Amino acid sequence: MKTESGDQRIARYGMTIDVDKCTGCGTCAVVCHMENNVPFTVDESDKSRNMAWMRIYKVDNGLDYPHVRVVYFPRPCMQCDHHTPCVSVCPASATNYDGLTGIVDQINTRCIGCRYCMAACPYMVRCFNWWDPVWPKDMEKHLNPDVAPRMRGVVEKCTFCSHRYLKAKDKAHNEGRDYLREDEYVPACVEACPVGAMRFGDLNNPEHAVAQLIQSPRAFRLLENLHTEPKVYYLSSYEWVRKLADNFA
Amino acid sequence: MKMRDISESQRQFALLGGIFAAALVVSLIMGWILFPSLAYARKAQPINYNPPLHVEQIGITCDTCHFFYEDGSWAGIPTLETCVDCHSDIIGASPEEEKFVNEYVKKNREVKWALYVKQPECVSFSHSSHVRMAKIACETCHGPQGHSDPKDYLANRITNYSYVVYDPRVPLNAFTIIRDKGETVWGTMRMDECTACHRSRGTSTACFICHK
Amino acid sequence: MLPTTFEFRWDAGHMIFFGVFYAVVIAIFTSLVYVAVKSIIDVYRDMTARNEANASEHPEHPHEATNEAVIAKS
Amino acid sequence: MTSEHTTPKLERCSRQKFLVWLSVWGLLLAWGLYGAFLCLFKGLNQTGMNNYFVFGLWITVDLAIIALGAGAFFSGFLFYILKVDHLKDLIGAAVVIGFICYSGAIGMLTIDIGQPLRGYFSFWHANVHSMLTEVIFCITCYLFVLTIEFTPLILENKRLSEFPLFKYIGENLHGIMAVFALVGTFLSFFHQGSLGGMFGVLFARPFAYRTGVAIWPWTFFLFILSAIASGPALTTLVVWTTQKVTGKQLVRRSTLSKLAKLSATLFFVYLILKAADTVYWANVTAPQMGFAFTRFYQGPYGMELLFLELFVFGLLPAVLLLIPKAREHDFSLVIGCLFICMGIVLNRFVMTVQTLSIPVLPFEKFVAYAPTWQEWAVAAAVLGYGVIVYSLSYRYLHLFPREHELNA
Amino acid sequence: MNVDRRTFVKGMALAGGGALGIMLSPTPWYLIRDLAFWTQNWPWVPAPAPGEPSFEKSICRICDGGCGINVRKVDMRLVRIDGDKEHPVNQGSICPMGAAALQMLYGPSRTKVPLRRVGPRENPEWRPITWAEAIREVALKVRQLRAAGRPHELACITNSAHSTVNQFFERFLHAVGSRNFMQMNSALEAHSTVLALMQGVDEGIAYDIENARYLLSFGCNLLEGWGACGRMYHAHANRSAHEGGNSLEIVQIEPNLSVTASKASRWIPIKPGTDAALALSIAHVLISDGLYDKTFVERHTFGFEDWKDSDGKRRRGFKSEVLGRYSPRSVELITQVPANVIEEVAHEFAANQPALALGGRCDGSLFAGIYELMAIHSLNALAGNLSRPGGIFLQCDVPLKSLSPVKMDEQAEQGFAIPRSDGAGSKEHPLARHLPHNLDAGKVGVLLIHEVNPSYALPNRKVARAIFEDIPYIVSFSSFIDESSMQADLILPISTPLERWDDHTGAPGIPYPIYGLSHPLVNPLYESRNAGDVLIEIARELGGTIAESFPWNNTVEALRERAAGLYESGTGVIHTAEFSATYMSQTATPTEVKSFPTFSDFWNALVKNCCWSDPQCTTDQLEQTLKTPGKKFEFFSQRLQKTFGYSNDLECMPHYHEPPPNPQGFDLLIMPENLITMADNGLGTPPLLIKQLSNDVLSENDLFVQVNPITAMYQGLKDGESVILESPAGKVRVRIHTFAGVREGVVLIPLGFGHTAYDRFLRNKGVNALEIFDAKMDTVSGLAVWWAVPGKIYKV
Repeated sequence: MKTESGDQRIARYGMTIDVDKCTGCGTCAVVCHMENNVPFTVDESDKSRNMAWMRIYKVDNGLDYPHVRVVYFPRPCMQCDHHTPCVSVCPASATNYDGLTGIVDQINTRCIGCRYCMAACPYMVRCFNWWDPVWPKDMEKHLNPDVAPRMRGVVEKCTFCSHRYLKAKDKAHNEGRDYLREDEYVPACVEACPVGAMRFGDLNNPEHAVAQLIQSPRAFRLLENLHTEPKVYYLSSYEWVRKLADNFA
Repeated sequence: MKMRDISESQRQFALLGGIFAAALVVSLIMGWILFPSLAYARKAQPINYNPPLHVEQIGITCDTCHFFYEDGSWAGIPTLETCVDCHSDIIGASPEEEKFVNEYVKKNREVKWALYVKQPECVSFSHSSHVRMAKIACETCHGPQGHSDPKDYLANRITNYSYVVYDPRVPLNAFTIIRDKGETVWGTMRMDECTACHRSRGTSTACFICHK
Repeated sequence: MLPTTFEFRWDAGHMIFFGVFYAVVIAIFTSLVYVAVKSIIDVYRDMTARNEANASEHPEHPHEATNEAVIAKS
Repeated sequence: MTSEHTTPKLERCSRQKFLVWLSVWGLLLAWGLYGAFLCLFKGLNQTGMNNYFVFGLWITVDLAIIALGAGAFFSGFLFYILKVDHLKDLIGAAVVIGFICYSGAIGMLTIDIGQPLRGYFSFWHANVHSMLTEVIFCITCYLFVLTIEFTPLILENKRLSEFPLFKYIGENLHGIMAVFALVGTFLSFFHQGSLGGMFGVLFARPFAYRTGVAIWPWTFFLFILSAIASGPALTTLVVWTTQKVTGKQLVRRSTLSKLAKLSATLFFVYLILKAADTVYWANVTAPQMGFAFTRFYQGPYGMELLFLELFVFGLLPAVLLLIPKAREHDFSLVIGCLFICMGIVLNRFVMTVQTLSIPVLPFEKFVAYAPTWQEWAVAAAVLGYGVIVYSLSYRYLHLFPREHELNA
Repeated sequence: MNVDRRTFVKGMALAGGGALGIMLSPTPWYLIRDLAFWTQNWPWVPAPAPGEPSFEKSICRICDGGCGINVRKVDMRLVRIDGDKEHPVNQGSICPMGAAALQMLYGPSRTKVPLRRVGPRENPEWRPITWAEAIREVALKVRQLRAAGRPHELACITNSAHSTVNQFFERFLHAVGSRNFMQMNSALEAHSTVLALMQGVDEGIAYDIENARYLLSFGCNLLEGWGACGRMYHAHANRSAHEGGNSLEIVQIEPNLSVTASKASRWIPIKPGTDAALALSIAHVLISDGLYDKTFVERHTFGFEDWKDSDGKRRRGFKSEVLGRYSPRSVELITQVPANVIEEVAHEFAANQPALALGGRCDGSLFAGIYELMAIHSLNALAGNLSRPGGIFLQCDVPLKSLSPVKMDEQAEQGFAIPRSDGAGSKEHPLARHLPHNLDAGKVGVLLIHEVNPSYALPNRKVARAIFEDIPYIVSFSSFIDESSMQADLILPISTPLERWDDHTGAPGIPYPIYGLSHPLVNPLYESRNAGDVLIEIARELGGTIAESFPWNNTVEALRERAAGLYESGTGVIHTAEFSATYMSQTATPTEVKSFPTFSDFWNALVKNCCWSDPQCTTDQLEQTLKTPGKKFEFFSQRLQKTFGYSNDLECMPHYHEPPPNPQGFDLLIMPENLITMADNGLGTPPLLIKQLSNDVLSENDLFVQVNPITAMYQGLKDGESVILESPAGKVRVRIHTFAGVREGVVLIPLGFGHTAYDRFLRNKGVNALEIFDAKMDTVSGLAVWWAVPGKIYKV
């Protein structure tokens, strides 16, 4: 992927989520599951076994009435940079970190379903197809042809809508250019967030909004103590929210 | 007695060796010829469309019927609508075209064309980056599709990958598929062929580019 | 497994891992081939030895003789 | 050594009584196979596992029986390489136990992974940096080595060795068994270690993560040490039970107590190193990752598991078996060996299941795991399969060379 | 098995040779590989076919918000819905319900063919019939009613949208001779009564939130579906000052911590039901500290000071009333909000003009009484914030051409003269237009239900049950099998908004006129039709003046005729966009209506871009918004006095009256909670939204109510325990979830659960909270009041 100026640049796609704005409405998760053909079962209340590429955690500050406050953490895949926990443990190279874009993708046709990557991930991002995904008969019509529905026995996770990166490149190639503008490759959740809490772009590219936002003092990341270097930054002006993001011995 | 004994035990040893060798040969034949041919089913196109006539005599280029949509995605096999531009009714002499017009155009039924290089659903192939950006000619992957008329093609029964031969002189069977894929036999490309080309051109081999 | 697979890179990690792996595999197979060949030779030599024993002593019952001969010899 | 052994007639119980014995364990095997069929046909939702507990009963049993199956390679190593001759009595039994444990473990692993038909992908598209790749390569090779070590025992069966080819193959294999013992030791050294390394490298799971040397975390070496400690203990247990069940004296009593002594000493060394590792981890490694030691033990699996593992199933049996007089009494011998094996099973359980019960995200919660009957069934099937194979090999193969001499 | 040695050896040799041969041939290795490939392409895993990509615009019609949506299509399949960046209401924002609408379009609970009920209403069997038969049957029933001289017994309940199809229903009833056309009450309908009483206008209320700097919200769930949901999300999007937003302060006043309260700049926990007292206390501070807009109050208000009426009787003014009884000190006792907080809020309200005081709890439809809303509205008057940027406006009418007048025959005239059977406009409820929850089922012979679910969503449960017991013949025009259609006699499948022509005027709380026109994006999946077309055919079947009242062939013609009004008005804009066929980039330019040469160009542009709006046309002149006899804002509502003849001054002015004490034993207060992911107006909820519910809201089929941990302790209950929640109106079985955000003594129960129809993903999950609320009627407006109900909790 080249930049406007034409040199082959390493992109590190990242995301910022403004936790103060997020109202926990769930549009990002619904849109993500529509876009990526994530299956659903009749009883979804067993959260230990449901498929959620984007899961929204409702967390309160632990105080009593009336000082209690609630904050919502939408949690996609962190696309960790440093020694990506899941990529380093997968025995069949079914999940790999792409150097040129920074996306950790998942090959669901190579995954042997050993689930070791799920044990390695501290963010509980990965979920396993415990059942064969089944859609009611007519609902198969609204499945997205850009993403192949998975089969049982494989692990899957948020891939930063990598198929949208390809579609954006298709359009760019069709117009004879090889670089992508900031707003051409955007995951479905960022595009659909009704309150504009999520921004997406290349962290290496200073003009992109995310690159500026991660410099702000409001920016923090989940579990920075473990040095997985996640590429999803959260923004909050409240100290108690930032305190929630990590374990302190 | 002695001669007989020696010959008897040697004969017994030779007999065992013979049985072993015979079994070996039979299983080799079955392994190399019988099972592979069982694994591939021989199929034919629903309509015997005559590519040389269209491409060479009439001079239609590939991209009249196979084109890009505006967003760079690939239209692939033309729908009835594209064919009806010329074939609203019978314009040629061949019985196949007559069958096509009566069975499909008149009844407005889409033809279920068989694609020789069809990738399974879990693979995403971007024509835009190959044709527009890398400027690769159609023949590189599709073979001389426009210049010869393959009567039928082989499809693997388990994985339904398909293979076809354009040169009528070359026999199409399981053996030739393994031996000279890419020269005279064309069909569904597997990963090693794609990655070889990607690596030779230095383009990215990120997994999500092909694995949908 | 083979250098032709997509994941294979000629770097230290692969060299060590597959180096050791193929060393072990070769070690096992050479031993097995050695055993197989030696056994076939033994069987062949055993047959010829039995025949000479039959030839020299003309015993009436070839079968028992073979056993005793074997025990005696080893 | 090969020539002087004769194959005297083995006195065994009546075929009819043996069939009853087999059918009991066969039932267990059938029940397990039914459970396995359900898991394969309907999918892994039949188990109690979920997105938190990606590993459950099967991984604990796998790790445990592979660790306990280390008796094969270790006694093989001692007997063939270090020429410890008194092990000659039970080397055959050790190899059979080892074969059962490894083949059972691999059988369970094929059902445990979501796509068994793609199992070979770990070979074909190997990720050499993953500990699990190393485990899969080594376990498969070592199972192959174990089958090679098992074949001479089979070929020495009275009826088979009548065929000259088999007789000679058996003898020649027996001849170069030292090579296979060496290769087996090397392979086992690696995969026992890698099984420990699998959890030691998880730098995102502070409960399991350990620092180490080069790419091997300390659990790599601890798992090897605990495996070679518990292997002989299991062998002693099995041989002792066989003697009790068959009512025959199969090995010299001194061999059993020597083996128990060996196992106890190794176990004692292991406990010291494990205690040191736990202390370092609790005070240095975990706090750096933001976890105080007490934080790990709030949920369903409390501190008592650590106490049980280090003291009740750790120090107690080790000390018990180190006392010569104690080793003489059958009761203390069996209790000691049993507790050592239980200590290893508990350690494997803690490293796999408890690691997954502890939340790493601050707003996640502690979770508990309950296996379903299908999981117990498949585990029981491995036990049934093991007993059946062991009974058959005891009945038809000549496992215990000294059997005649002791029962004459 | 005593095979002798020789054959056994031969067998071994044979096997050995065969095995070696097979191992050396490619068959086993390729078989292993092909089996692995087989697991990658299992036939039972769906494989969505690629196709021609295209994008189309439409209007989301799930709630009245009328957000604009972009629909991505692949060939003729709708694949994804997203907010339309150019639509003036939501500017790209979309709520989760709109995003998952395709799951309802392609869902399993769709009605497919016209069905007639066979067997009793409790467990009906359904016989599919053709459309012709169905239309003939409905026409027959109506003809029988007219023959029996009881045309007024034809009634219709439809949704609260201002759409042409709803006008068709009203027109049909009018032509047949019945006044009983009822629409479900919309979210901000109560505010229309307030405007009628205090400003003498009969329009909907509108708030200019984009230009406001301070929102004083009395329990409004601004971020969970209040008003036009997409618009509120967009306002919240650029609210924060970090990225150059206009730093809109939100102060949320409500007993329990909602999402809005958590995101608000400040949350003021208040005793439930005492909002009016707090509002008047804030007014007290404004007046006593002289912070109110004196010029506006003097020139444009009435009843502020004490005054004498026409026959010389002294009347108390608003000022003396407020100063007398609502000092912060005394209101602190009523509302348990500290006095200094009241003063702070009042000063903030005055300082951060333009400020807005918003009423209407939950999604805007719940209120304790009209006087409470009048109290809140009077704050806006005190701030002089009427028809000013950032203030209160009225919803402007869209200049559509009205349909030709209805032709009525003599029988229709008779029926039309008979008063409505729901009591709207009668002596008891003079101000109300639609009161479906007050329908007297005995007086109805044939009921048409169009795209609503009264059996589930009517707050008055007695009436909801009576409808389906006493009304002999019910026709359900519905796209989904919901509770009401399950108990109807005839189900007529109606195309969903994505499959039909439909329009929608205005959006709750939007000051300028907006007109949304949605066209079919896909051919109807099943034998469903547009409700308008069905009515036209029924009218034709009936013939006479009824047929003449429907001169069009189909609904599109009527839409086209009405849209001509827009063209002739020459005002407003259409955001014409060219799609460059990817997700994001679409260039759109607002083009003036004048710039279209012919009406058909205008019509094509309107169909393609689905939205006409006129941002300039707002009621920014006081004359437009004050139409009382004295052209003034009336603190003392003369209309209230005239229509109800109240003698006591207090009853004509905003005041707080103590709610009746709880009945014996019911010491807790049950309040409804409005989840953004659940459709509480009786519509179905798609499966992907039910997936979003956390397992402390719904666990398997058990619904959780939220209680404060201390209250739970007093009641001796533990978190997660099964309990019976009982109110004077009914009891339901739920489970407890303790949450510190709920006020002590309050039980919060979510709405939208307990469906018995729809599909297996929604059926039998949780309980319908309305069962225990059983609404009463507001004395003044007649609207349903069910913001809370006393209740008790005990173990199962």
